[in-house]
Amino acid sequence: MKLVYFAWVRERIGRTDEQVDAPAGVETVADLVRWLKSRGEEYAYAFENEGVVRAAIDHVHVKPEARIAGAQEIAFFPPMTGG
Amino acid sequence: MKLVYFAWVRERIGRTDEQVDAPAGVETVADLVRWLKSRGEEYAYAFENEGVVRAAIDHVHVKPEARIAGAQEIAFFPPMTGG
Amino acid sequence: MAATIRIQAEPFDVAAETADLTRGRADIGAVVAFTGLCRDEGGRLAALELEHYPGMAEAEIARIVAQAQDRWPLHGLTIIHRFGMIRPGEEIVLVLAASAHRQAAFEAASFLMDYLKAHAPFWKREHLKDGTAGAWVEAKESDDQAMERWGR
Amino acid sequence: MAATIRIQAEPFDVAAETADLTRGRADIGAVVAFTGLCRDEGGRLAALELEHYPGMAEAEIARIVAQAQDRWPLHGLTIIHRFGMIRPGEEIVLVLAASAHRQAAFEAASFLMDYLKAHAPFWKREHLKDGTAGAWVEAKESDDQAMERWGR
Repeated sequence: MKLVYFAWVRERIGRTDEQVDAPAGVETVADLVRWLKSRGEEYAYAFENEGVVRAAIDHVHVKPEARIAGAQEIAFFPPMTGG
Repeated sequence: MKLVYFAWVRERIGRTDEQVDAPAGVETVADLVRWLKSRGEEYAYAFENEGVVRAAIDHVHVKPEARIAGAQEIAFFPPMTGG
Repeated sequence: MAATIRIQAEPFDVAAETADLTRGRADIGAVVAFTGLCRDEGGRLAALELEHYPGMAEAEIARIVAQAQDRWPLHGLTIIHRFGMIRPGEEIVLVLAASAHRQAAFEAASFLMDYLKAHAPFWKREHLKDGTAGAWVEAKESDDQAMERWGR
Repeated sequence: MAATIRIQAEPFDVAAETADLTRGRADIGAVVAFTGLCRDEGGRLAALELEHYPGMAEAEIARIVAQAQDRWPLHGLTIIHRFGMIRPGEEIVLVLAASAHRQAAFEAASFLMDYLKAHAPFWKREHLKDGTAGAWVEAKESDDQAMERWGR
């Protein structure tokens, strides 16, 4: 699946997007975050404060417990500050 | 003092304004309405429903119990429908 | 705070009024513009005729504006109310409220409209498509209630 | 109901958008226009940079618009949100709500702004007068609270 990052999440990870194959057992957004944090410092930094970074699956806001099976694109970003 | 009338109050009374000298004992807006109603059918018609017609003394909304001493201009009109 | 109040027969230009309100300022984060328009009431109406009480209309709106300034941190207000014959689709009233933040601008504009409806000395009469002068528009109880929700 | 949603770098023209929304209609009695502007924060800011999530921004705003249509009897809605570098005094966002009556137009516009602030995928970064890129603007708890007052 494709992961995309925005704002300071993008800056901390150091890329705008990437293609990943999550290992077996990574079933929810929370699992995916836990696995990403294990991949390197930049991910650990981006997700350092539990519950701050928001997620969307295929353009729809989701909670950490949302299942990722079938997702085409999962996005991570800070709380929105538009308007 | 000068009396001025607007909208259907003006139409019922048949004039836009008039100069009156209220007799002794006419001290409040309610007294003035009572006295006007005694002056003719057109006034009785304009003020037929107690409490519907609004009043202003010198451009300020007032209640029926407001005293009229010193007033330059007293206005009578229906509930406002601007905006 | 800049406040503009005008009672006029002529149409107004919302864009020009907004530009006047915000020109040269970088502390305004929110502008709410309310425009009230003449409806044709399902095709029945040819026009609304607006009568007003000259002198008192300006004075009453100035008092309402002073109340809004007391209640919200505003950077500017513009109120324009037309009188005379107004055709369906034409503007009747404009309220512009400018503030640093959106909530003050929304609340002040809504407050001003509720007070204008219930307190400003204007009266509407319908003119019908068949050429006759129709009835005076009756005040709505809901307008008094809308005003009362602002308290005091 | 006509709904226009645009995400663009270019400035917008409130008067032209309002004319598009109301043209040829005589059943609209109220138009509320909210314009959000870039402030200079006491002279500190040279610009705000707005990043967004293309695709999701349009989809999320469409979902918010659908909610507003469910809740209020609206005749038209326009939402335009800019991205890129925006200087103090320039417009960031426009919400236009048209209805027969003022309350629906005011409430829908206020609801749409609260939801845009808290749900639409846009992020602001400050660029300072001294030429440095400043911090990302932090989300305000008051914006979440503003959204929650609409319930469900």
